[in-house]
Amino acid sequence: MARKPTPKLDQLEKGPWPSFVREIKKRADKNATCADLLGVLEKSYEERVGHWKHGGIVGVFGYGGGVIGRYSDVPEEFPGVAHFHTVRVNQPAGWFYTSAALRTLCDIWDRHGSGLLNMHGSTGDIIFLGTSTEHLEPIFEELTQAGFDLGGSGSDLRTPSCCCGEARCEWACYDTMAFCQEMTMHFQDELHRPAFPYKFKIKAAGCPNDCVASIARADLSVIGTWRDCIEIDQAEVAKHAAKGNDIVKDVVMNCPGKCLSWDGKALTVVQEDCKHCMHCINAMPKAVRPGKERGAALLLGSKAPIMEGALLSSVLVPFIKMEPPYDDIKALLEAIWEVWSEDGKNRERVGEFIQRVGMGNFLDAIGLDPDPSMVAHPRENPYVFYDLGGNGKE
Amino acid sequence: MARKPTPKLDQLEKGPWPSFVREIKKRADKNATCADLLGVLEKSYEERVGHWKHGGIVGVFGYGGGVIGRYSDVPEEFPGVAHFHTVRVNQPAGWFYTSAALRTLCDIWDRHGSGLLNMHGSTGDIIFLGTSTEHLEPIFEELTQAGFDLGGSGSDLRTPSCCCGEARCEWACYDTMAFCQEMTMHFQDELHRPAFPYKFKIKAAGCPNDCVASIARADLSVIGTWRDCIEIDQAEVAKHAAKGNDIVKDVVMNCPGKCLSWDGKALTVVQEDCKHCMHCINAMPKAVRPGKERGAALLLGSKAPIMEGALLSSVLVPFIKMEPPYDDIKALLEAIWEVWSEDGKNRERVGEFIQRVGMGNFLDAIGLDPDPSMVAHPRENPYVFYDLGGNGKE
Amino acid sequence: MAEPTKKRVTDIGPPHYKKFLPPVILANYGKWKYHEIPRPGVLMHVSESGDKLYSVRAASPRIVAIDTVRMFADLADKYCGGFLRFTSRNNVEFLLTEDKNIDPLIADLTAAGYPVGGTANSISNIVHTQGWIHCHSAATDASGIVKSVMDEMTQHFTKMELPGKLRIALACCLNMCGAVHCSDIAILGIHRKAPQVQHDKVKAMCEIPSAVASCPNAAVRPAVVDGVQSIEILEEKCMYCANCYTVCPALPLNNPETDGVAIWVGGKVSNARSEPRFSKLAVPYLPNNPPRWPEVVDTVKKIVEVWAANARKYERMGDWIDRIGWPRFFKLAGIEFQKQHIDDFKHAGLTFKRSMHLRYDKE
Amino acid sequence: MAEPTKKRVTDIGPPHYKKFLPPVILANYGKWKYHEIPRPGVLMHVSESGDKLYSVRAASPRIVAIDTVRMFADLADKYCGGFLRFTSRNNVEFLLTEDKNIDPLIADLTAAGYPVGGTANSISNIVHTQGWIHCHSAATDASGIVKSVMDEMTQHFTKMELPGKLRIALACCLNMCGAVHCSDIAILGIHRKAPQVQHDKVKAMCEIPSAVASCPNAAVRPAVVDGVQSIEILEEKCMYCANCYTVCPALPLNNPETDGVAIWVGGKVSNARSEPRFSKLAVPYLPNNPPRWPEVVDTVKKIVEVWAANARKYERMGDWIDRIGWPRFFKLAGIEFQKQHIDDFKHAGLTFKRSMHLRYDKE
Ligand code: SRM
Ligand code: SRM
Ligand code: SRM
Ligand code: SRM
Ligand code: SF4
Ligand code: SF4
Ligand code: SF4
Ligand code: SF4
Ligand code: SF4
Ligand code: SF4
Ligand code: SF4
Ligand code: SF4
Repeated sequence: MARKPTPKLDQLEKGPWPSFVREIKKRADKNATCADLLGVLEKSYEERVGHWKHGGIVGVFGYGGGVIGRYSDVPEEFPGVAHFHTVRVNQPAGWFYTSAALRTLCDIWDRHGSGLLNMHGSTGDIIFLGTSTEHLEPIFEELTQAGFDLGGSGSDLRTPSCCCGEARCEWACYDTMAFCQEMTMHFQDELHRPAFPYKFKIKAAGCPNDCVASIARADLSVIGTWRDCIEIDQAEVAKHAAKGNDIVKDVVMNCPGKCLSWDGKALTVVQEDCKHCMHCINAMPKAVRPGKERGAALLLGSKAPIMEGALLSSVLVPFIKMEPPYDDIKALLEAIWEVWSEDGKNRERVGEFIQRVGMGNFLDAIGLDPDPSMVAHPRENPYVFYDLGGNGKE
Repeated sequence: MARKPTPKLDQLEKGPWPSFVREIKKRADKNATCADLLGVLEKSYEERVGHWKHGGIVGVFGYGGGVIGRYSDVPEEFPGVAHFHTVRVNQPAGWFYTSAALRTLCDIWDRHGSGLLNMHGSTGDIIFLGTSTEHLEPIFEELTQAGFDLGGSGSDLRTPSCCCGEARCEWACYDTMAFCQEMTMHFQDELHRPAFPYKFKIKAAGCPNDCVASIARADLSVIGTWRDCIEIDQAEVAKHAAKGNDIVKDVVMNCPGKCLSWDGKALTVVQEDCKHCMHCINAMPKAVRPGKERGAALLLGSKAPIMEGALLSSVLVPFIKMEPPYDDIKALLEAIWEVWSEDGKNRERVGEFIQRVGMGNFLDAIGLDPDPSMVAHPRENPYVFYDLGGNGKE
Repeated sequence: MAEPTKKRVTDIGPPHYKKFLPPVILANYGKWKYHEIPRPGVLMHVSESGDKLYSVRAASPRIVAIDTVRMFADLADKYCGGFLRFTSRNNVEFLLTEDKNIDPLIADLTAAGYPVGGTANSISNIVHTQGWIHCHSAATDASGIVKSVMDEMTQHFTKMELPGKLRIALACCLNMCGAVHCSDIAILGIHRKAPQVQHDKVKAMCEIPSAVASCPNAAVRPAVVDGVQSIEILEEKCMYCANCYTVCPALPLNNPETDGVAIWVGGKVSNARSEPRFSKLAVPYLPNNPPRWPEVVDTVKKIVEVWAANARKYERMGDWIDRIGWPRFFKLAGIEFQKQHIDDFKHAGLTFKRSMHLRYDKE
Repeated sequence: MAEPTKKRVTDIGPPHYKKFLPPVILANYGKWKYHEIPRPGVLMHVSESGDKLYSVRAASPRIVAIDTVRMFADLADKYCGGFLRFTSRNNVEFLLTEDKNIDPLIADLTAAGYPVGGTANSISNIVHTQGWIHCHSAATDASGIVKSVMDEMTQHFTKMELPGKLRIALACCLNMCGAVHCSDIAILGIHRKAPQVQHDKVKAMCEIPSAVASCPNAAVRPAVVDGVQSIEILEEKCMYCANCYTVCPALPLNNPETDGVAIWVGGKVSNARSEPRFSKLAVPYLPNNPPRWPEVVDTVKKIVEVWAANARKYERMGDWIDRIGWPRFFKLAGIEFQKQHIDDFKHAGLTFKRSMHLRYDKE
C-alpha cells in the first residue's frame, strides 16, 4: 500500500489490459520500496513531471556495467525509493526459461530489491527494478551462484539478443541462439568492462522478417537469409489456392522482386530477381520455404536518433555461412572495434563513425572489398576523393 | 583555314554525326577568329588542357549581364581569339523562328563576330560565340533595332525558357509560351541588372513530361497538370489494343498510381489515386488525355551540384490556374525574391537557401500555408523547433 | 560497495539456453517444417518428424511483480512441464505439447487478467520504456500511456482481424530506448523548451567541453555567468533533444507545461514486401494528461481505425500510406498538416516532394 | 566600351513568338488533338479542326556556323514557308503542312550531313556545354566527345528501336551547365587534383574570404606564404569541385595528366511512370584521350547495348536498373565496383543499403 491515496494511479487498475499499477500494488504492502514507488509515481501523475535524478556511477566490483544508478529527487518524502537502481541480468538466449530458473531469480530479487522486474528490457536483459547500493554485491553473488551474470551498460558491448530461431521457427536460416550464446560468452570482457567509444549492440534474427528488430537497433545486425532459390511445394500452393487465397493478388502482386508468376497450376520464380523479402514464404507456410544454401547477411550501424538522426543498419557482408564458432565474424568484429576505438569520437556509435569517415575508408581500414550490395545506389554527387601521387599517376 | 595543320581535329570531320569541326572550318577561311579557334583547339587536343583564362567583366552599357568575357592564355600565338567573348541573346519563346529572323541574326553576327553560334545555350539563349569588347555595343544596338535583346548572366534572373506547349503539343495544360513571354517581359529589369544573391532560372513545361527538364534546372519550375480525371476515349483505347498494344502489361502495370484497370473492353481509372504521371496518356495518344481542369504546379529550387549537391525542384504550390497576366505568380516570385535577397548568402541558390532556413520558416516568410503535397513524407527525426512563450503556452 | 568474497565468480555469462528448452524443442531443433495459428494467441509448430509444439502467448505489462512471475511458473508447471519463454515484444509464451491443455491454460491466464493473443494480423504488446517509473530523462510516462492505449486495443490483440500486423511502440524521450523509430505507430515523449541551466551546479557536475560537444545543433556554448564558469544555451538553436542533459545533469529540460507526446506512423522493421523504414511524424504534440492521456488514446485509435478500414490485406501502415499518399492520410486521419511536419534537420531537403507525382482529391 | 548612341533602346525583351508561328499553328494554337510519328524524325500533329502539322527534326552539332543557319533558313523557305524552330535538345525542326515536302526535305538535310531522327524511343541529341571551345573551367572538351559518341549512336537517332527514350548529356566540369545530373547517361569532365595556388596572384585577383567561403568542404584556408597574404588548400579535404577557382582565378585545377571523364547513369526528368531522379556514378574515371576519346565511347556504347538488350518496353535506364539491381548492372556492364562509387559526401548514409532486399546471382 502507498502511504497516501493514489487516486490517479488507481484509475489505471481498470480496463482489460494487464495493469502495471496492479503489479506494483501486489508488492506494495510487502515492500516499502514498492509502496514509495506508488507514492512518487502518483506525485508525477499529479505534477506531470518525473522525480528521478540523473544517475550516479554504481556497480559491482570489477564490472563497468550492468547497473543503472538512480536516486529520487524527493527522498525525504519517499525514503523507500531514495536509491532506486536497476540491475541488468543477461537473459538466456531466446528468452527461454524453466519455472525453476524463474523462481530462483524471483527469490534472489525478493531478498534484495523491490520484487518488480521488467521481463524484459528493450535490449533484452532481465531488469531488476529498484534496489539500493548495498544490495548490489549480494545480488551479483547470488546470481552468479545460480548461473546468471550481469548484462551490459555504458560504453561496452551490450547484451546480445536473438529471435527464437531454430528452436521454434521453420524459417530460421541459421542457429540464432547458438550464435547469440557464443558471442555473449566469447566477448564477456567487452560486455562487462566498457572500453569502446560508446555502446555496441548485437542482435541476431533468423530471417528477413527480423523478429528482434535487429536492423533498427543493433550496431551489428545478423539477419538470416538464403542465396539459392526459394523452395516451392506446388501441391501445397494449390491447397492455399483451394482454401481461397488469391495467389495473384495476395502473393504475386506483392512480390517486390516482381519475380513470381502463377498460372493457376504452378508458382514459378525467377531466382535471380528474388529479393529474399520473405513475403511469399510468410503468406504460404508449408508451400514456400527459404532455399537450402542458408546463412546470413551482416549489417552495421543502426541506432536511435541521438545525435545525427536515427540509422538503420546497412549491409556490410551480403552473405556469410554461419559456421560455429564463427571465427570469421569474431575477427571482423575485432577489426571493426579496433578501428572504431582508435578513431571514433566519444559517444559516436559505429554507424555515425562510418558516415563520418566514409564507408570506402572504413572498408579499407577493416580490410573488406567494396561490393555493390552495400549501397542502395552509387553516389549521385560528383565529389569524389582521389589520392594521386605527385606526378598524377595512381 | 587554321594557320597550322589540325590533324587531330580533322579526324572529327569524319563519321555520320554532324561535325562541329566542319562548322568551324566553314568559316575559318573567311574569319580570323575561327581560324585561330581551330588552332587553339588543336593545341588543347594535343595538350589535353583548355586555353582560356578566367573571364573578366565586360558588357553593354546599363546591363549587368548578357555577355561572358573570355580571353585566351596564348594570345600571341592565336591573336584572333585573344578576346573571345560570348553574347547571350534572349531566344523567342519556344525557339520558333522565321527564316527572315534567323538571317537578320546571322547578318549581325557576320558583321561583328566569329559567325559561330550555339543554337542554343543550355539555358535557352541564342549564343553568339566569340567576339571582342569593341563589338559589344554595336551588336547590342543592332540586335535591339531588329527586335532582339540580351539574355541573363550573373546573379540575375536568367532567360526564362519553355517547351513548345500549346503551339504544337496536345498535352499542354497551360500556355507555356505566353507565360514565358510574360515573365520575360515583366521582369526585364531583374533579367538585365543582377541584384540577387545568385542566379535565378525559370522554366515552363506544359505537362509532367517536362520536355524542358525544368524540374532539374530551374529555380522556379512551372509544370502543367490537371486536377480532375484523365479523359478516356474507350473506342480509341480499343484501337490501341487491336493494334497489338498489350494494355495490361504496357499501360496498367506501368501506372505508378496503381489506379488503372482494363477488362478487355473498358479502361477504368480511380481518379483520386492517379499520380498525374502522363504514362497512360503517352502510351496511348488520342485515347487518353489530360483532364479538363488544367493548370500547373509551381516547384522551387533545382540546380547543379555546386556546392551542397544538386537539387531537383520541390513542390511549392501543388496546383494553380494559369491565368494571364499571372499576377499571383508574379507576386509570389516577388515575395520569394525579397526574402531570399534579404537573407540569402552570396552565391546561395534559392533551393539551398530554403534548406538552410528550413522550409517551414521559408513558408512563413513568404506567407504560404504548409501543405502535405510539399513533402515526399513528413519528418523522420524528432528534432522539432518550437517557439513557446515564457509561460510555455503557445 | 561490499567487499567481494572468495567464492566470487565473474564473466560466466547467461546460462546455456539448452538447459531451458523443452524436450520437444531439443528433439526438433532446426527441424520445424511449418506452423499454423489455430486461434488467436496460439501457434502450432509442426516438425519434419511430425511432432507438434503449441505456444500460447499472453499479454504482459512488462513490469511484473515476482508474484506474477511465480504465478507464470506455476501455470507452466501445471500445463507444460515448466517450460515457458518471453517474446521480443515482452509477451509470455507457454510451450505446450498437449493440445488438451491449451483451453484450460487460456482460461487460467484470462481469469488472472492476462489476455491471450498478439499473433498474426493483430496488435501485439507495446514495446516501451521506463518513463516516470525509473528514468530521469522521461518527458512523459511510459506504462500509463501503454495501459491506456492497450485498454482500447485489447480487442485487436485477442482477435486477428486487421489488414496486417500493427506494431506500436513508446519511448519516453528522444533517446528512444523503445526503438520506436521504426514502428507502425510510435508514441514519443518530447520536450519543447530548451534546458534550464543551473549555473550553480554546472561546474561541479559537468565537463563543460563534453556538454558543448554533445549538442547536435551547436546550441550549447561555454559562458561565464556571475563570474562562474558555466554554460549558455542558444534558445533558437535548441531542438530539445536532451543530449546535453545526458552528459550534464545541470541542464534539465523537464517542464510540466510544455512536455508532452508526439505521434509517428508508418515505420516497419521486417523486409516482407517493402523495405524497413522509419516512422514519420503524424502529430507533433499532444499534452501530458495523466492518468489516461485521452488525447493520445483518441489519436492512436483514430489512426488504427482509418488504417483498418482502408488498408488492403498485408498492407502495413506505411505501405498503405505509400499507396494513398500523405495528403490523403492527413485528411482521413483528421490531422492538420503543420510547419512542424516538414523536416528541417540535416537531410531535410531529401524529404521535400521533388516530382510531379501529385494527387488531387475530388472536392 | 563604346558610348551609347541616342536611338539606343533597352529592355525590349525577345520578339513576340507569335510573329514566328506558322499560320497552321496560329489557327490551331491550343487545339491539338493527338500526334503520330509516321517515321523517325517526323511528328504529325493533328488538330481538333483536322489540320495537320508535320515537324521534321534534324540533328545539329549545336555549334553552327551562320552558313549553316542560312542553309536551314533556305530549306525552310523552300519547304515550309520559312518556319522552323529548335528543340530543347538543340535539334532543328522544320514545320511543314505539305506532306509531299517531307521526303525531299529529309533528302536535302541528309545530303547536307544533318541526319533526321531523334523522336520517340531513340537517342536524341546530346545536351552539352562549351568545353575547350570556350570555357576556362573545362576538365575535358565537350564537342569532341559528343561528336565521337554520336558517331557511334547515329543509328539509334535515325531509328526508334530502343526500349524507351535514352537521354545523354555532357558537362565539361562539375558546374554541370548541361544539367547532366538527371540523364540516362551523363558524361562529366572531372579534375582529380587540388587547385595549384598561384601565390603571386592571389592577392591581386581574389577576395580571400570569398574563396574560403566558397569551399563546400572547408579545404580552403587563408595563409601567409613567403610573407604574402595567400591561400592554402588542404589536399586531403579537396574533392576538386573547382568552386574556389570560380571565385578566385589564382586557383586553377586543370591538369592534363589527371583530368578526365566520369560516366553516370540512370537519371531522368520526366514524371512518366517513375519520378524524376539523379544519375548515379557508373565509371569514376576515364582518361582524356582526344580527338576521339575511345574509352568514353566504348563505355557509353556498352552501357547502351546492355540496356537495349535487357530492358523491357518503356523502361528508361534508371527503371531498368531499379528492376535488376545495381549489382547486376555492374556485372552486365562489365564495370568494377570501387570505393569511389560509394558516396561519402553530406547525405552518404542515405545511400547505404539499409535492408535485406538483396539479390544473389547464380554462380
Ligand atoms: C532500460 C532501457 C529501457 C527499457 O525500459 O527497456 C533503457 C534505459 C535507458 N537508456 Fe536506452 N534503454 C534500453 C534500451 C535501449 C534501446 C533498445 C535496444 O537496445 O534494442 C535503444 C535504441 C537502440 C540504440 O541503441 O540506439 C536505446 C537508446 C538509448 C540512447 C540513445 C543512443 C543513441 O545512440 O541514439 C540513450 C542515450 C545515451 O546513450 O546516452 C539511452 C540511455 C538510456 C538511459 C541509460 C538513460 C541515460 O541517458 O542515462 C536509460 C536508463 C533508464 C533507467 O533509468 O532505467 N538509451 N536504449 C533499455 C535497456 C534494457 C536492457 O538492457 O534490456
Ligand atoms: C553557356 C552555358 C553552357 C552552354 O554551352 O550552353 C553556360 C556556361 C557557363 N556557366 Fe553554366 N552555362 C549554361 C547553362 C547552365 C545550366 C543549364 C540551364 O540553365 O538550364 C546550368 C545547370 C542549372 C543550374 O543553373 O544550376 C548551369 C550551371 C552553372 C553553374 C553551377 C551553378 C550551381 O548553382 O550549381 C556555374 C558556376 C557558377 O555559377 O559560378 C555555371 C557557370 C558558367 C560559366 C559562366 C563559367 C563560370 O564559372 O564563370 C560558363 C561560361 C562558359 C563560357 O565560357 O561560355 N553554370 N549553367 C549555358 C548558358 C547558355 C544560355 O544562356 O543559354
Ligand atoms: C515470437 C516472436 C519472436 C521471438 O523470438 O520472440 C515472433 C514469432 C513469429 N514471427 Fe515475428 N515474431 C516476433 C516479433 C516480430 C517482430 C519484432 C517486433 O515486433 O518488434 C517483427 C518485425 C515487425 C515490423 O516489421 O515492424 C516480426 C515480423 C514478422 C513477420 C513480418 C510481418 C510483415 O508482414 O511485415 C512475420 C511473417 C508473418 O507474420 O506473416 C513474422 C512471423 C513470425 C512467425 C510466424 C514465425 C514462425 O514461423 O514461427 C512467428 C509467429 C508470429 C505471430 O505472432 O503471428 N514475424 N515479428 C516475436 C513475437 C513478438 C510478440 O510478442 O508479438
Ligand atoms: C520537341 C520537344 C519539346 C520542345 O519544346 O523542344 C519535345 C516534344 C515532344 N515530347 Fe518530349 N520533347 C522534347 C524534350 C523532352 C525532354 C527534355 C530533354 O530530353 O532534355 C524530356 C525529358 C526527358 C527525361 O525524362 O530525361 C521529354 C520527355 C518526354 C516524354 C517522357 C518520356 C519517358 O518515357 O520518360 C514524352 C512521352 C513519350 O515520348 O511517350 C514526350 C513526348 C513528347 C511529344 C510526343 C509531345 C507531343 O505530343 O508533341 C513530342 C514529340 C516527342 C518525340 O520526339 O518523340 N517527351 N521530352 C523536345 C525535343 C528534344 C529533342 O530534340 O529530342
Ligand atoms: S526472424 Fe525469422 S527465423 Fe526468427 S522467429 Fe522471426 S520468422 Fe522465425
Ligand atoms: S521472397 Fe519476396 S522477392 Fe522472393 S519470390 Fe518471394 S515474395 Fe518475391
Ligand atoms: S512538356 Fe508536355 S506539353 Fe510540353 S512539349 Fe512536352 S509533352 Fe508537350
Ligand atoms: S497518368 Fe499515370 S498515374 Fe494517372 S492513370 Fe495514367 S498512368 Fe496512372
Ligand atoms: S526513452 Fe528516454 S526517458 Fe525513456 S527510458 Fe530511455 S532514456 Fe529514459
Ligand atoms: S537539448 Fe539538444 S539541441 Fe538543446 S541545447 Fe541540449 S543538446 Fe543542444
Ligand atoms: S560545365 Fe563547366 S566547363 Fe563546361 S561550360 Fe559549364 S562551367 Fe564551363
Ligand atoms: S576545388 Fe572545391 S573542394 Fe577543392 S579546395 Fe576548391 S572549393 Fe574546396
